[in-house]
Amino acid sequence: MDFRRPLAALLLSLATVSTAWAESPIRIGWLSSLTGALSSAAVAENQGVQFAVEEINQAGGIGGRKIELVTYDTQGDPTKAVNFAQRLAFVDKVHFVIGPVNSGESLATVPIVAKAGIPNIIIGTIDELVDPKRFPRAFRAINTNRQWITSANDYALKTLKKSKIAIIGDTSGYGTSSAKTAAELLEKAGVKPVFSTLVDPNKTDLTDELAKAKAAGADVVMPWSAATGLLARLLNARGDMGWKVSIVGHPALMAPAIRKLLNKPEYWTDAYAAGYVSMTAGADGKLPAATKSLVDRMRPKLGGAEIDFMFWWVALGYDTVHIVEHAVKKAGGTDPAAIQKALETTSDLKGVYADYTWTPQDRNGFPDVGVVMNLADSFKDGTYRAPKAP
Amino acid sequence: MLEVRDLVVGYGKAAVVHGVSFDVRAGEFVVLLGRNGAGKSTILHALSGLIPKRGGRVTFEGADITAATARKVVQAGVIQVLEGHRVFHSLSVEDNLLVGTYVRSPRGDRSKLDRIYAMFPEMAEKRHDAASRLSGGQQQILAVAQGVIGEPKLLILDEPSGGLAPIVIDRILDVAAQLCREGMSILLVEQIVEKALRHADHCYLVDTGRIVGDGPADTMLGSAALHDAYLGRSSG
Amino acid sequence: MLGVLITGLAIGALYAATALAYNVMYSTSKVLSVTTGHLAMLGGVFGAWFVTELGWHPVPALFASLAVGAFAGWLTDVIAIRRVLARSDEHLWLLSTLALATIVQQGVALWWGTEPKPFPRLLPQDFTAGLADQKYWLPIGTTIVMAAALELFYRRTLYGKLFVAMSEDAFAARARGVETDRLRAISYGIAGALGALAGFAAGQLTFAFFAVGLTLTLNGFIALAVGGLGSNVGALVGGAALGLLNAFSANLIGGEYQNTVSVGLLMIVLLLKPEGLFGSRRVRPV
Amino acid sequence: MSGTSLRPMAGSVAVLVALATLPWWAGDQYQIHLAALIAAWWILVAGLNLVVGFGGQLSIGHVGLLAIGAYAFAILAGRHDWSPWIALAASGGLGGVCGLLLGLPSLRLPGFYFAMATMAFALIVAELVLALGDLTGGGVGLSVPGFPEPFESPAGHYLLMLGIATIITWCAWNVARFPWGRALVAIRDNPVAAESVGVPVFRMKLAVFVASGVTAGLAGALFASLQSYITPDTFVFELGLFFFVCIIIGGRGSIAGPLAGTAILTALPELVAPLAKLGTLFYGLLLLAVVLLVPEGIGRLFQVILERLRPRETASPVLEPDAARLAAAIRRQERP
Amino acid sequence: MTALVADGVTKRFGGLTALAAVSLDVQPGEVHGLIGPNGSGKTTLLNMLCGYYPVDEGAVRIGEEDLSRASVQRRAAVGIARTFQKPRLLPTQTVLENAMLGGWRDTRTGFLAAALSMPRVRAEQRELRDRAQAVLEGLGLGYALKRRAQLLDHAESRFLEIGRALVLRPRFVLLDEPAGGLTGAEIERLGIVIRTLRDCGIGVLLVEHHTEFVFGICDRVTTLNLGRMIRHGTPHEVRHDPEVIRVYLGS
Repeated sequence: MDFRRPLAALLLSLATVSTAWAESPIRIGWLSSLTGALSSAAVAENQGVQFAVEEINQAGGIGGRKIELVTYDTQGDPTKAVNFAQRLAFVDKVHFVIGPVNSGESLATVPIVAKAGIPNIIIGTIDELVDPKRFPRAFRAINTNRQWITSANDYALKTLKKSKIAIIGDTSGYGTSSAKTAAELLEKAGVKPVFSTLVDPNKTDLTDELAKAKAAGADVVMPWSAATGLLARLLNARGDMGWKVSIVGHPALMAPAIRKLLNKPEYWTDAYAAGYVSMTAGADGKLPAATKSLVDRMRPKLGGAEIDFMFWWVALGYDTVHIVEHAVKKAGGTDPAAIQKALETTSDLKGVYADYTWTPQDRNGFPDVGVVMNLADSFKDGTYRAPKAP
Repeated sequence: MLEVRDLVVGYGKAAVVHGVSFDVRAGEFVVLLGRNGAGKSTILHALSGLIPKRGGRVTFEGADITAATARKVVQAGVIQVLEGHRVFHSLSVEDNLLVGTYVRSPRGDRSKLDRIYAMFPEMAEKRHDAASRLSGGQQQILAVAQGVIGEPKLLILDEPSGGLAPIVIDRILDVAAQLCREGMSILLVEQIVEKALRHADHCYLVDTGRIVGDGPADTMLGSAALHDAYLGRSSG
Repeated sequence: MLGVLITGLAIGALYAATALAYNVMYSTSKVLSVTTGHLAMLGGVFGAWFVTELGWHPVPALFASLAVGAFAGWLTDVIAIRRVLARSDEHLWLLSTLALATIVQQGVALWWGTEPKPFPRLLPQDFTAGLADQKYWLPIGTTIVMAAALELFYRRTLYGKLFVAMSEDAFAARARGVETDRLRAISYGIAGALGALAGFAAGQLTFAFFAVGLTLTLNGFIALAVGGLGSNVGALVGGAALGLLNAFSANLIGGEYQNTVSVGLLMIVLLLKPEGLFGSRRVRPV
Repeated sequence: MSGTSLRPMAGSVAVLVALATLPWWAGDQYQIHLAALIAAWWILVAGLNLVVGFGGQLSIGHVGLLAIGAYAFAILAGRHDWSPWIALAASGGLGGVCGLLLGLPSLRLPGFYFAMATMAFALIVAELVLALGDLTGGGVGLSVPGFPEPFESPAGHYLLMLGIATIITWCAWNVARFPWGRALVAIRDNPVAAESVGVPVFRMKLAVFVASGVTAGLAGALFASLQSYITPDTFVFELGLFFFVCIIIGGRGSIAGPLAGTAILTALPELVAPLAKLGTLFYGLLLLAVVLLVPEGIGRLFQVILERLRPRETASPVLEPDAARLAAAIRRQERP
Repeated sequence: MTALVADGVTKRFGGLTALAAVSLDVQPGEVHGLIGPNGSGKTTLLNMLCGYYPVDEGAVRIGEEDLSRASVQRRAAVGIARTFQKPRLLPTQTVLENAMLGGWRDTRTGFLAAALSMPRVRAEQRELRDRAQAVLEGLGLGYALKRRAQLLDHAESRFLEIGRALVLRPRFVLLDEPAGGLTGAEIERLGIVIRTLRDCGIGVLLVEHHTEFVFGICDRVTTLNLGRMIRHGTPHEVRHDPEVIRVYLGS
């Protein structure tokens, strides 16, 4: 990161104290964990954010006002994220905050941004991040964790028609809470998991856990973990055991990084992960038009070759900036109250990643129909295919 | 052969040895006498390169070894047997001896063992026992043997009698005298005066870090200087 | 249950190997280095780098990894031990090795990344071998061979005896013409190579992952303290005990209490037998 | 001493006044937030400093005690609606109890063993926070209430923390300057000599360790309310290392050194972005440099330089005991 | 009067008997010398008197009070102070602070009282400071009160250690080779100090190699060899004892 940027921002904010004129830029704070653990999604999202900002600025900005992006690398550390959130709110005096990327960081920063009255585009999946009463200006652009889990549960129960479910979570914060939610939602649907366990994300071997699941009579295994290493070990253990059982779960199951960790490529078959309609090629192998268009426009930026990471993070990042653009245009400025009003009456805003709808009662903008199941091993050029109907 | 000139040694701020000079000639048996705390061991450690010197000059066979490392001193042929029967307890007798050969051959030299076993038959009997199982006297003999196997030209014995029975002391001093007759120079530091003087050619008296007297060994016993150095000046 | 036993022994072997590396360094310096686990981490990461990214054959990759480990061990001595031992303040070596361990771990994180990366298959074997898979037997076998080789080294070679001599009485060793500084550097190199070998052998189990180091520093230490500081048999027994305890506790009460259970074992042993199962009691110096 | 301590006293008062008026001259709330964060870390480090800097016990796991305090406060004040003041006191108390439970077995262990035991403790706390999800919110974490008016605003919150930090600093300074501090230094530098004059080594180590548990608990509670939301990701092992590094770099056996160390090491990565990127690597490099070059810490380095600048004492006069005065001194102190 | 008594104490290290049934008593107001060649068990005996080694057989008493099982701290509390062969000081602390450490057993204040700087803590601190200062001035160290201990020379360190022992208000002081490394003039001054202690009614046990010094200053002398007591008596008796001469000079 360029160390002059915060300095410049500081000088700028000093120069512009209490002299906000119409042509002043729209400042967006972007809290991103570009380094440290769990940085891969953030790096991709950053590509989308930067690209959208460039496009808009080249086209003359929003109503003549350029966008100025203030990016901070939180390194996935909640303490740092809080510091940067304070800084965005009080030093940089931004009009919008996007992020942070990880739920753990977001939980810590959202109340701070809310207290400062700044509109916040949320890109974490944990339920607690949005609350129209406590954080009236926090609007979520990504799906919720619940939407992923519901979709995966539906797929296991209704499409695969299996009901003996084994849930495996990891002992990280995300893993424990997701495994719990998954079990709750299944029980609500009238199915009690036959086996449920939590595993250390760095545990070297999952044969034992799978053997127990098998002994319990499971016919589908649902891992809820974002740790690719753990998911790869799960797939390897299944393959090495020679157990024919479907695996249905978290999107990380189809992360391209897993391919390298697998003992054999075919271990990736019969695994399904929650993905997105917008990022799923149809039967004809074609992507939705908006997605296709963004891929084509961005490909030169991304090196020109095939995309080797999940493109939806780029699309999400790209959309967040356009949500800001939409809000400013609709509100006719950057007054926070007007922005809130504009966003909570937004319905069916077309994006690349999804179409968004917020209401005064609901800050979750992502539609349920936006999530679909993908074939885990169908990764190609940043996107996926849907499984064939059985 | 060994010339020590104005040797100064100290710990921290204080000097413990204040400008000591003495000689050991080839084939000579020299004894340094003086009560404990007089600075004898410090002199020996310094000239062996085990602790730093603060001043003075040490030459051996004409070569300056003042700044030499402990290894260089040993390689030059000056080998010291430390006081307090310091052998390596968990190693066997034979392994202790092999460690003694390291300075001459980095892989150990078994061919030298026979000569040592002939010289110290009690070690041959116990060759495979751990050194910790030897008695104090046997450990001291092993320590001497470990020094001898390194083929010194000058063997330094630092108080080999410490805490041992008279018979062992006799044994060690006899060995030292024999080695001396075979051409090795011996520098002995002792508290047990009479026995030491019986074997030695020349004697130096050390007190509070200085040489306070010297002379041929046979003239020293019974001298007032010697008695004073050990039991103080008779004042009453 | 057999599966739990073997997976427990496999990870226990890695702990035991780390404990052996601790012992080798301790013998010549009386220092327990925080970097010990990181030596094994380097073996895993560099092994994966040589084979997967540089495309080398596993055999030269193994030797190159050993060289990296030996170099890292030697560097530990030069940077963190030599100057600090000369000052004879026992606090300092803990600080200096802790600092070096942090640097190594964060350096690898920046260069290699914080995600686990795959470790290549070393022997041609199908993945369906189940419990006969090489990922279990390589670390177990390597550790046993390592311990046996160390014993032979100590018993049969003069250098091994010099290590023992130095660990007992470094001053007397110097009086015998032993260059204790050089010997210590050699022992750190050997420990580094041993650690790297263990990390390499267990690579398929752990993946090439930067955070393995700190875990091994702790768990290797627990194995060492349980088995008894300075004892190689103790290291093996302690490592196996800890690995099995981990595996069975994960099996019976779940994975949430791994560290709690390990440390519980450590505390019980230290309370009942402070010198460890095979250690010798230290006499208090005045 | 009482005459010469006026100047440092005046200096301390000046610094305190400057800090207390920070909300009125600080550029923005972010600086106040940063200052509050430094205060929270210092409250912990002030107690830990007695253990590490004075007592010489190398604890690298105080982040575990910090987490216990933070969660205790979040649970009691947030979920059970206790008064934040009582919850704050309870957090400190719980930190002390946990310090006792950790110290009882581990303070008898030799150096490396003790360091590993504290590290393991930090890992166990992290593990339990996740495992006991019903209590701690698991990975999702807990939201933490603030303090009532007038401490609700950022400035008020900062002033509250400054006040507590000042009291803790005063207490630590007292411990350091009275016989307790000397006995602790004796335990660090020469335990055998300490025993020989009757210092109860283990009991004293335990007492300061418990005290450091209390400050860690207080710091945890204050930090949690400053963050307003806590998750397990906050209390990583590297944070424990950070506290430790603050003390070593600041200098063992001093109060001002570690205080400066805490302030600089907290603020520096915020102000110089490239350092933030290097993060823990930077702390590692700094620690290594200090240990190898100035093992007594940077604070000590300044002290030595000051001593150099002062006119050198002339050669010692002859050491000449005075029998009459000595006898008088001995007789004077005889017991009745 | 109550004496410090070692009554038939025996100490074994592994198979080695370091001390075999040695008895000795130090009376208040007496300087008692303990001499013997290296390895004869002098320091071992001293360590047993002040509690660093437990006794295997026999007993250590002051008057009727049995201290055989008492901790080092307990023995300091009943008035046994000692110095070490190699001075053990706190290098970064001042001379005055080092001496004040000796007064630890008189501090009655707990951690909390100290942390809150209660008035009685400050009173104690003042009293202790005055006491330590008086002792140091008596020893001739008054010029170095604020010097850090690591800057002292050898003789100053030795005297400071004695000062620390005196601030403890001891009934008995055990000196472990106090003359080691001192020059002749310094040894004479040490003699002045030791005589002053005796005159003030303190019992002094003097472990020393410097026999001239020992015979010159002690009231009684005990000689050890190989862990056994070989002679006990006045300096005159001991220095002319044939057994002692044999041990030192050979038969």
